[in-house]
Amino acid sequence: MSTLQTAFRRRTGTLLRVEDLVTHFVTAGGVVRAVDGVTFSLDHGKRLGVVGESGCGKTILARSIMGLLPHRNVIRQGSVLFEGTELTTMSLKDRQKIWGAEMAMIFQDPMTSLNPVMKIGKQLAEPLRIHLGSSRENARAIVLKLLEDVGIPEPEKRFDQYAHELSGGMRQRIMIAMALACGPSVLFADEPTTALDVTVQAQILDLIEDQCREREMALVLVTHDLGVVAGHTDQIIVMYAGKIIEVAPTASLFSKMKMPYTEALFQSIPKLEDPSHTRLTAIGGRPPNLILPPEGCRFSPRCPYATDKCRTIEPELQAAEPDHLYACHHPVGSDRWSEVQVSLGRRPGGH
Amino acid sequence: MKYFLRKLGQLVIVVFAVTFTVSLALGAIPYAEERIIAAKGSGAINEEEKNKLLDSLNLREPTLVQYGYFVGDLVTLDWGVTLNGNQPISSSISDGLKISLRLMIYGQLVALLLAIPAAVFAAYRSGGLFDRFSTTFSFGFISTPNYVLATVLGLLLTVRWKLFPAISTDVGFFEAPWDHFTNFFLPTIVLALPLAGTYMRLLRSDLINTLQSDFITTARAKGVSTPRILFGHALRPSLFSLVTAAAVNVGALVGGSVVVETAFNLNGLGRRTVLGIFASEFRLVQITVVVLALVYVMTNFLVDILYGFLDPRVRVGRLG
Amino acid sequence: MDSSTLVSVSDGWVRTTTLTDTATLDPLHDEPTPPRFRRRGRITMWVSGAWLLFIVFSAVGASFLPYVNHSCDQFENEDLCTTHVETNPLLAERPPSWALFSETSRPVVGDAPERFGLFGTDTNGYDLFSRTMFGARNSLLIGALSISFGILIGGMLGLVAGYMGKRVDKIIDTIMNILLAFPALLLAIFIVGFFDSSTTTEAESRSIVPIVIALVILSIPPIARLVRANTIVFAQREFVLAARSLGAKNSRIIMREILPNVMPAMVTFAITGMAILIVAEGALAYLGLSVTAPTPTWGAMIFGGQTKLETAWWISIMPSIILFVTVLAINLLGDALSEKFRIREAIG
Amino acid sequence: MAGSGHAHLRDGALLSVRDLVVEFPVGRTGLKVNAVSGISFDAQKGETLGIVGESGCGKSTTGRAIMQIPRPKSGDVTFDGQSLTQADSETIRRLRTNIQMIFQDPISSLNPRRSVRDIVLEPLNIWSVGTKEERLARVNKVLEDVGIDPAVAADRRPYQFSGGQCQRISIARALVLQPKMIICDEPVSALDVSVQAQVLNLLEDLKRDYSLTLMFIAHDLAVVKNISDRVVVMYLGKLCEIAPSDDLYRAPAHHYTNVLLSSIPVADPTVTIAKHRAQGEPPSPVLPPPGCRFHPRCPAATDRCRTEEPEIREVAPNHFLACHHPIHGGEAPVKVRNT
Repeated sequence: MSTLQTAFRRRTGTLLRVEDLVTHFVTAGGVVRAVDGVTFSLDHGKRLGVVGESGCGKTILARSIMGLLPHRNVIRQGSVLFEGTELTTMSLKDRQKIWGAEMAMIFQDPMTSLNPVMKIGKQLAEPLRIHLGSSRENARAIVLKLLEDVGIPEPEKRFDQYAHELSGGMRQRIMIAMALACGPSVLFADEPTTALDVTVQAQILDLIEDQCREREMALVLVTHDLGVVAGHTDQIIVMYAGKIIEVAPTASLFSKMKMPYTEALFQSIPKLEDPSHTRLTAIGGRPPNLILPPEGCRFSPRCPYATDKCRTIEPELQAAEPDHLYACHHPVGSDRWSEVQVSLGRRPGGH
Repeated sequence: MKYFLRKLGQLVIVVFAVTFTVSLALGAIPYAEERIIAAKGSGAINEEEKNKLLDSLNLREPTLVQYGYFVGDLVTLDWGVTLNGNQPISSSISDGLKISLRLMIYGQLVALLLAIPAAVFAAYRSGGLFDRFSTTFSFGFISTPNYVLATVLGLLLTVRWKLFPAISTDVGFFEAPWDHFTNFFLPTIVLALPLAGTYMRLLRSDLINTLQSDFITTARAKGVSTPRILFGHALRPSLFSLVTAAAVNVGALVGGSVVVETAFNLNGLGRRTVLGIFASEFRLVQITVVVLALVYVMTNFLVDILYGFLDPRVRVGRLG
Repeated sequence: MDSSTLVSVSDGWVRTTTLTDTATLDPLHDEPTPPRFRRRGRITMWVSGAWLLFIVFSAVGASFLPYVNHSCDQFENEDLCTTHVETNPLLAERPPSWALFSETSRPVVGDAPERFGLFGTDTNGYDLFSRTMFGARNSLLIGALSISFGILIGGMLGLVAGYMGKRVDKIIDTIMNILLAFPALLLAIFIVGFFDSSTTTEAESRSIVPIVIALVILSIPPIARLVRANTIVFAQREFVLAARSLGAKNSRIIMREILPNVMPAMVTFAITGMAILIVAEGALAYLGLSVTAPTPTWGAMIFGGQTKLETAWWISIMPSIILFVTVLAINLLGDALSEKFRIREAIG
Repeated sequence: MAGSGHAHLRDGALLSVRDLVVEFPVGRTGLKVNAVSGISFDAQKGETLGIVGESGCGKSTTGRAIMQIPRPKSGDVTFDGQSLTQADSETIRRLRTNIQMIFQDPISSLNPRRSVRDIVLEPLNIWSVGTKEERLARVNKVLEDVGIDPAVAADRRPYQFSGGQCQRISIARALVLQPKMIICDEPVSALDVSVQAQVLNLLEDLKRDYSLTLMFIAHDLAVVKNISDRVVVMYLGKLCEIAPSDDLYRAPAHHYTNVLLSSIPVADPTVTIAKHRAQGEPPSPVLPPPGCRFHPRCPAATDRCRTEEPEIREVAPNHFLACHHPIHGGEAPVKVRNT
């Protein structure tokens, strides 16, 4: 798969198909079931949001798809088809050809994601030199163009600077430029704005969105912030304790959420429209231990609607609409849900 | 630049403190005068000569004057002669320094050449077979005192198998390369192995930390090959402790290879100093200590500058 | 409040395991340490501990333990009985009894055995095993005393420098730099020589005091630096700030909040430091500058046999082996402990 | 906007901060960080005062300077009629117990080598409050109040708890001396949203039960709005805007506040926010811009802003502002429902 070819390839249809992906870690304390059977697909040029609290397995899911995991003490099963090629059985050498060229990734903390002792320009040129075999001068020209594209003033000057001489937002722009260098067909963005200030976060999210559109690049946006995915994705996956519990197009997830967990997550966020001192609806307890996840539905210990059925039988993903799946015995709008809403003194229906 | 000047300032303070202490130490030694006279051969010299000798040491002057004379002599290179044999102290020190520096350089080089590749591979597959193997060996090396190693190697390689000369002599490399090799091989190994163990463990654990940092994941996600990640991305930011340890060891090795020099009968600076102490050659010892302190301080100064090269953040004084 | 929070505290939470997404990830290799590796670590720890116990026990009880201080029952001839004090020329330089490959360099007289004891005998006919265990006394005592004082003084300096910062830190750091500028072993030699009250070369019985003082001075700078670095890390933690806002005084903060956190690093360092000091004492002894008769240290024994390597290798080699194994055991124990602390730290 | 002036100060406040200046040296370079450059504000008894701003704006430094850790370079901090800035160190030690702090990092806030009981008991031991039994009873009571069961948890060490629970323990430690005021320095930003809501609710409850005055420092505007009565917006060591929280969010008058509000991602895909983006990123507090410190990023900056520092003035009842060109008839960032 030469990158030059991909640049001219028509980008439609399924880009990535993940089937029943399992990623467990063997630790001294036991087997951590970080990702426990995840299935979804992503089309060319689409933007997918993966949302969940810390420890739900979203970051590990992204890295597991790319194959960027340690090689020992990891149990990985299932299949990842990228442009029809199986990634899970691919050798490290072949994966290294895809990393950076076809799939790129940016990370949460731009402070630590750049090599502190290597000049910015050299780091940026690296993927070009590796994957495209660019000459030094050629790479430099492309890098300067990239820096301009991601909105960095004085690219010539930045080329010879080190990461610590730049601000956080600037570093994240560098990371994005580096990811874009070889024109990948999908960008994994792992909490790209969590470490940034809110005004800078808005700029970076705009930048990612613009670049995805311009380059017809698919995006997997991993975040804990429902607000971030709401404005910047086409489709959303909600994860809880290593499982997908709800998948839906962005608009219908927010308007017709089915999972009590999604609902609770949404309600626990303080909102600017609400007057000051509005009582927040907190979710009791804390996310489960992934070594010994609860039986049945993994959210049942914290769920106000949980019944005995929830505690014993694990719900399967089912379709509310063809493109809206959820995994719950008593989804939002069900009888049980209304009953509990009334008993809690809330008005059932709507948020 | 500020960083540079600050380090230079520290250097001056240390040099001052060392020379001051050393110049005064003579006055504090019990029976210093008697010892000196005894060393010169007590019965053989008359009162006049005694007084001349003691006057030349300025022992009866006030402290600051003593220090002044000492520094003056140091700077003008007027170091005098040894009590015994009347060899100029400067030539004794430079002869010794030549041997000691050779030993130090060989020892460091061999240690680093052994330690760096081993540490990189052990860190890359930490917990693996090679890691456990090399960790065990490095512990063995660290736990072997050099006099024990010298004894054992001496017994096996020189006494039993007669592969190397029992007593090393200082033969220049260009004069007789093979003899040079056979003479310096054992002392070098005895110096290098314990060092290599220490270096390997330091670098290994730093590398393991570096390999866990985000920027390594970034490099992997770019498709950088494994050797390039290890040597191109991870090694340089992991060298801090190793460089520090190596610098400290420069000081320790130049003067502290006493044991190795004694074991292999090499007349290096360390051995000369020890013999000097026994022989009450205080002047020689004083000046040697100052020279060694200067070597130590200078290497540390250079290493501080090297830090700036290793990590550009140090230059702005964030870490320094 | 929500009861589920409390339930999850009590029911089966294996340590913390609020698995943050990145915590378990590390790119090129694996951590947390796999169970197999840790078990192996525990075995080395036990073996090292057992060896050290044996050495300490033998050293302390050397004068009455039967296997160290041989009873003379096994010999018909009373003269052949050797303990640590008696010289027996009949038994001089006998190889260890298992060393069948090694010939004795002295003719056998009377009913004296050709090979003797576990370690052989030295030039004076002392049993080397007994001598080694008596030697352990001085070596270990010097090591332990020196590191204790070193930790006490160096630790205090490091805590104060790290916590107070600014000028205090600068002054202490400069003093440490000056100390480090003196070549370590030469400094020790000088101090020992300085305290040597005899005017010239006649080495009378030298006590352990100057040696301990020299080793303490050597150990202070590295300890101070280590403790200082650790103190700075913890002094920046917010619980120290919290303690200050609660009105705790500096001394209380140093003793109650910082010291317990710096302790593990200090203990680990003390252990490896002791190994280094035992070796350093050996080096002094090797140069003829340590404790003198009647009971030698390991270093002196190794040095004493040096000239006999060709004819009676065991005189040097046997104490060398004991020294090596002991130092190795101490180092391994220190490493195992630091590993243990590191894991606990990672959890905390 | 570099707001100076005291127009907004009220009489009879529990805590009053006037012209606070805090500076730090930058390494040994001779430069200094102008962390807080002459700010004034106050908090009335029983009020929750929110302080919001981006990283590096000096909000945490302000909180610590009130506690005199470290002592500010200049300015006055008066608490309950007593000046903290003029007190000697022994008096400060005693006065500090009236104001307590909780911090951002729940793990770092607790000494890993002490048990939960020890941690909460420590303040009582420092001041030798009551008998041993009384102290233990008080510790148990406070732990219960923050939702930690003392019988189960008191003997455990911090690493056995989750972030949210550690934060509860920190709150218990702050409460045990029964202070009048608690300074909360980003207490929920390290927590997951579900746990964040628990802690925010807990703080509201405790404020009522213990009749506390709160100072709530955070970068998350929605969180600050939710808990505060009055909000102070800070930028690069200066004040921008002070107003009752509902007013501030309904009608921001300062361009910076407006930019902040419109930058928050809203968890509703049907809402489009008019994009008021600040240009670039906050400059370094080592070399703050002259005049109004926000002018290099401000969409409405004029030459006047570049040279003249705006004074704090009242633009609406109780709504104070430091800006030469406020947003007239201030409106919240336009939010448009698409459907």
